[in-house]
Amino acid sequence: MIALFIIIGNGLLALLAEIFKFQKFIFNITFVLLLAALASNYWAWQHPQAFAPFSNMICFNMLELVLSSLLIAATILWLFIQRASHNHQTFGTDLSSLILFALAGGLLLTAFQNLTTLFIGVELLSIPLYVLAASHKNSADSHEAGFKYLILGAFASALLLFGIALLYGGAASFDINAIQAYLNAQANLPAFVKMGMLLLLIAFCFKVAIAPFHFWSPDVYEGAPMAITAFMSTVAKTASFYAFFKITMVCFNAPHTFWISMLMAFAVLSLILANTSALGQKHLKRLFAYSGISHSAFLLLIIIAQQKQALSVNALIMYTASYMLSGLGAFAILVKHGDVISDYAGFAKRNPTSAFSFSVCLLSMAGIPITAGFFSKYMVFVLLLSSSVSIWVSVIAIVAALIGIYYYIRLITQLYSKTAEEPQGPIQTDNNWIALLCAIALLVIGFFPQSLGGIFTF
Amino acid sequence: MNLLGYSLHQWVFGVLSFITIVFALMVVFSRNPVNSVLYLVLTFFGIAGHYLLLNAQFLAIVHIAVYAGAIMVLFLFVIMLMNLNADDEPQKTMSSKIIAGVLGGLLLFVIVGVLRQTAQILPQTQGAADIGLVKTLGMVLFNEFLFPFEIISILLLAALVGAIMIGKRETTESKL
Amino acid sequence: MMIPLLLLCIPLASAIVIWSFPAAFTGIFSKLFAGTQIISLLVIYVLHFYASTTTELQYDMMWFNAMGLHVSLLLSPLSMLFIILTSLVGSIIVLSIPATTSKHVYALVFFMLFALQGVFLAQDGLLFYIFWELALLPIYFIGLVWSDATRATLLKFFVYTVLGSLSMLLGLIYVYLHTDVAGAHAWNYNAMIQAAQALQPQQQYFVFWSIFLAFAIKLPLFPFHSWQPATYVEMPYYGTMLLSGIMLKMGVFGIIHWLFAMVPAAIPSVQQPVLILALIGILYASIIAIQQRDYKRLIAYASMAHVGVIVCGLFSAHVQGIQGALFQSVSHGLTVVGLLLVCDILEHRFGSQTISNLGGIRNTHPWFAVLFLCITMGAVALPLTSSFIGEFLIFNGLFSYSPLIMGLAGISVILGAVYMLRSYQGIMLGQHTANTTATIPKGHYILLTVVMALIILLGLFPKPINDLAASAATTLVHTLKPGI
Amino acid sequence: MSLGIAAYSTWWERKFAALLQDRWGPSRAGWFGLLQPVADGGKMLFKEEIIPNVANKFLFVLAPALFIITAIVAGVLIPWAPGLKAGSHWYVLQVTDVNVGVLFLLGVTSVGVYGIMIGGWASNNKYSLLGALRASAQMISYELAMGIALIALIISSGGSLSFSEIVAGQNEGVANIVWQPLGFIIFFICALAETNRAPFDLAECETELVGGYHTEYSSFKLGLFLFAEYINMFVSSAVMAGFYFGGYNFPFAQEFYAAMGWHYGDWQISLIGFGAYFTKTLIFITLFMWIRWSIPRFRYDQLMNLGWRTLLPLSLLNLALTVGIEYLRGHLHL
Repeated sequence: MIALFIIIGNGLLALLAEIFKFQKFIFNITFVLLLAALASNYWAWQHPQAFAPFSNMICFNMLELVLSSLLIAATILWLFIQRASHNHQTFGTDLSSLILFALAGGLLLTAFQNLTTLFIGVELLSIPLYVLAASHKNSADSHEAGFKYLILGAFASALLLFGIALLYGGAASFDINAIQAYLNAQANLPAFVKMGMLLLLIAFCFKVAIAPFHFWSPDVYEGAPMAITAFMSTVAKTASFYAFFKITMVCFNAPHTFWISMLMAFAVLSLILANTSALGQKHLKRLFAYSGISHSAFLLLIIIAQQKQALSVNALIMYTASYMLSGLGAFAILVKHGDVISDYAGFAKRNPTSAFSFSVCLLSMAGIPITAGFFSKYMVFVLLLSSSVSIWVSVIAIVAALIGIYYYIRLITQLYSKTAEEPQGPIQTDNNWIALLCAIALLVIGFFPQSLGGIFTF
Repeated sequence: MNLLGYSLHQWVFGVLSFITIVFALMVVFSRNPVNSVLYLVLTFFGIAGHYLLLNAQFLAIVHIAVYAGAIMVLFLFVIMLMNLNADDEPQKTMSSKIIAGVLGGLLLFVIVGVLRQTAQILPQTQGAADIGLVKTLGMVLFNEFLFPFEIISILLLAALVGAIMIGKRETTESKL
Repeated sequence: MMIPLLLLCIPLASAIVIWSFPAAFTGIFSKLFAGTQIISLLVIYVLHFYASTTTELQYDMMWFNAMGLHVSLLLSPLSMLFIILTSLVGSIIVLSIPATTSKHVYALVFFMLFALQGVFLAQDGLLFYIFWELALLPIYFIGLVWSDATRATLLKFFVYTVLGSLSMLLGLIYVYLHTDVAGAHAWNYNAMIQAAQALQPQQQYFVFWSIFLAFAIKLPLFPFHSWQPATYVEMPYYGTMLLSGIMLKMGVFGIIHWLFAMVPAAIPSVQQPVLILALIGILYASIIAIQQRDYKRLIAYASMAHVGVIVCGLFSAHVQGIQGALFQSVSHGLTVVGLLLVCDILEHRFGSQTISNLGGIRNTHPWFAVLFLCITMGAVALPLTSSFIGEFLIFNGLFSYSPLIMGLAGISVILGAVYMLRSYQGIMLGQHTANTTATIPKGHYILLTVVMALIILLGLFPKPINDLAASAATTLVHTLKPGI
Repeated sequence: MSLGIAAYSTWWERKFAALLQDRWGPSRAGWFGLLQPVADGGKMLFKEEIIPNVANKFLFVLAPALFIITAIVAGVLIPWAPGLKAGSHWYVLQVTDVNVGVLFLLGVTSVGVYGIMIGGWASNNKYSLLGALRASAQMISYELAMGIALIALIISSGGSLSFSEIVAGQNEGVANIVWQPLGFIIFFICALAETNRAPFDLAECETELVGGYHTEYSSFKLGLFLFAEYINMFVSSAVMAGFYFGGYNFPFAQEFYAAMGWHYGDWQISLIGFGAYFTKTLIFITLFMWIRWSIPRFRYDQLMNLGWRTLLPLSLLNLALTVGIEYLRGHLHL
């Protein structure tokens, strides 16, 4: 709760920077305040209190605290990526405030207890990103990205609203616990409530880019400025997914689980489409867009499995943490070295450290031990196999993971490939410490999976 | 007051809905963007009518004042300034039109099919008579929904900052 | 308590030390650590006889509580056998790497030894899988950075292997979810075995094939072998040694330690198809090996054929067959490393590994010729060499299952003799065509001598290994018996 | 009634202008030229209609109608006098009472922009278009300040959004102008701008734009436009009189009624109240005209600056002040 206020206040402060001319310090201020937000989350974790402020509109319990801390931590890392990108000479006040507002939206998405808060969170997360996607002024691609994102985002919002309205029609409440109570009490759901639930879920599929609602994502990722893509593909997507998870786990869970089959179809379709599309990509941003879709599908499998809470939650934390870390690490490299795959031939010779970090991030995305990515994929598989879901879904997921491994490893092969021409200039010792930090974090989590994957024991 | 078995309320609702939908369709089908905007204004009036039917006068008026009165005027303003013509609009191929039509039709079919069933279900909450009054609305807004209400201000601020960010001239350009 | 952990820590520490010190120290350190490896092996081999209880050979630590995952290690006789192989062959490999190689290679090789020993020690399903995957990474990076292997080859190798591992993961998780230790799932070896054995036949087949795929790819068995020749040929020879000398044996170990133990009931019905696949592999590889002109490629196919024989031994599901397969695993590790050492000498000292480009080396390098001959004899499984004992036991076991299959597999011995001797003839005898001024470094001589000595020693005095193999095989067949 | 008033407003405008400019003004038709508006109206009606070829016919015709309709509709809310009681039935001297009257007023005025915009655009003439754009930009800009000024007014006048309640609320106490002086000034300026009156009549400034948005209009349609402008002026005058100056109330009205022994509902009170209201309205109309003939026209950027940089912050300040004062009033029981 305090963290949310700190972040919003930070955003407002960033706006004031323009007036009172302290733009120079805004990066440091943001950094410190985000750390303070993390600290306040830690404090709240130590002092749990069982009250829901604002008529139960929002609630920061243990789970929400952990998830929001993950988002905040990822944003802190992202700040450095943004600073490293030579897109903007200074850390613009408008940019930082927009990102902070988006982060606040992300926090709302983790902590919502009410569909109104959910909707506002979705919008608060999306609107700054529409703008930021288009913020590369001289690039038509960037404009196209912003526009596409806006139109499709608005479409998703419309579906979300329609779904919420239909749900309200049945449950007569926006409160997710009340809705759950209503759903539990109903032996047979009226069709329009079912429709509402499905529309809500489809809207989320749009937001987290699940096939067949994923078409925007490669284009938007490609067009948007690199650092913004990094934010969209990590923090924004993860935050949306937290909301997705919460809605399905708190609100829509048993007894009415007719929607699982739909999500299952989407997940399978995403796994197949995303991984096959990623194979032919020449640009890393597009590649990561497709790989992101595939990761979304894996995350979706957690929801589909509908298993014991603790395990699902731990898997969610583990998966999103490793996904964000590896994504941010990879983008920390991309921000400096561009996104054309062929430019990375022999990259290891020029930047041995960066190549190492990049490889670890890619290995984690691929799910190779002993990175964090392995445990996250592994937990998904455990969840999936222990559920009543057909074993063929697991088999498809395995095949998809394999295709994923193929293109990640191909990329690593590219990094370490022996190019015909000798490396230009001396070996750079570029201090890409963000990527290195991410890589080390991934390895550490891989060595101590208990640290993230065992937080909750309900 | 019954006519053909439907109450006046239902008749008004039907007519309003019909008008609204027709205008909404015209928004999409109209070639001329100015006409589109004007049809959209009319659609908003239709929706405001629905608010009135629901006894929500405040919302109805605000809807007109804000959407029809302010936002759409800005739309019109921009369209007029940019002098958009029907020719500028890229034409879709026939096949994409057909596909879009089929998909949209399917969605419509599903929604209509689903909502047809709701006719038999009584609404769970009968709105209170004073539900649309400013006072009632204010009480709800500032008690139960205080948090979303306040956060919306952040949302609007974010949108504002975003609009300025898009609109402002890049500093490097002015140097050139 | 500490013994298994020690086995893991020595190579890992070696890798870290080599990696963190400047390159100048690499040469000394690598020799030092290879020596440590051997000495510690001897110490542990002796200790393991005197371990009063099995707890001293065990190590167990909670790792990932939420998933019931432990770091659980056990030095069983079976593990001991493969540890001996890893340490011996690993040390030979480390010592054979040229001193000019980057320190990273040394570090990676030690890391790989760490992972391999982990595979052989792991007593926890997922830990086994993790080590299994970890063993892949160093060899991949060695191929990627320090070899002439094409990207396509490496990709094929990696993706093939990972396909197998993922399928194995699926099977392992499937079993894991059927375990029940005090109301929770556990990855514990015994728990998994119990759970798997309690499965329905249909489920057991699923588990068998999904896990077997990983082993089949690793070995490689016939339809999954297409990654192997190119990878063997294009890898630097120490990489190939690691692959064929030790890594292959992960498959053998996995089949015995995990697969047979978990789904004994499924074995009788899958015996025949697997044996047929293995047979096809043996004949196919042998015939292709005969036609090879490139010596390294020939070794690749020969290795495939030999592994086929080992698989035949395993799936005879007979005490002697399994015992022979285990013995042969060690023996094959030694011979193939010897052959690859020869191959390295041929390529780097005599300038070619194409058989037709070589010839008459015997005249200038008689001692080399002797060593080479002994190792070749080992590969052909002549009596007095270690392979003879292994193959003899295997065919014995196989005969008890089906004389026909045994007869067909026996052809491989003849074919093996054909390609092995023909290649020896082509390389060492006849006209002088090769670079005669070539000098063979002392180190290689020593290593070759050691390999030869070991091969003959095991042929004459197989007891240390054979005892281990016998004890492992007996326990195994004991579990298999109710199924058979 | 609005129409009549509007018609005679034109007459008064001309007369007043003449007065200020020291000349006679219309004097031929009727006594003091009182029939002049009728003559003008007739002239308008019988003139030839010209619809430009390039114009969008439908919208071209629609625009003036829309404009005048919204202008007239805005007038329905004005509570001209205290209610009349006949028997047991109260006759409210107001066309209709909407409980969100203030918002309704704002809504209707904002919709009124469409008349101008469509008219300007449909003419397909660049002067018209520019005029229309100016008018709409101006109206939107000033509507904001106006709305915020009105919020302050509503807060200080007791929180009702109903026009009649606002007016009735000034029965006993003092007129709202006392509490809202700044608000009134803002509202007044905005009203000038909203009605496109000088000095804010840039939408139709002859020197730059020929005739502004109605350049292409002629005959009756032009008449409608001009008419609607006067109606707007009349309505906004009435609104100001009602909102800020007590409408049909006047100082010491209660005492006066009590002294005469009249009760609310009697026709005398209604009549006197109507008279009071109407007088106030006329004063404002005159004020509008006075300003028109006294103050030169703004430049367009000045107009925008005034709207966004002066009036909007001022109105926000006013709102803050009002809230503060009301808070104190509520807590200190002043």
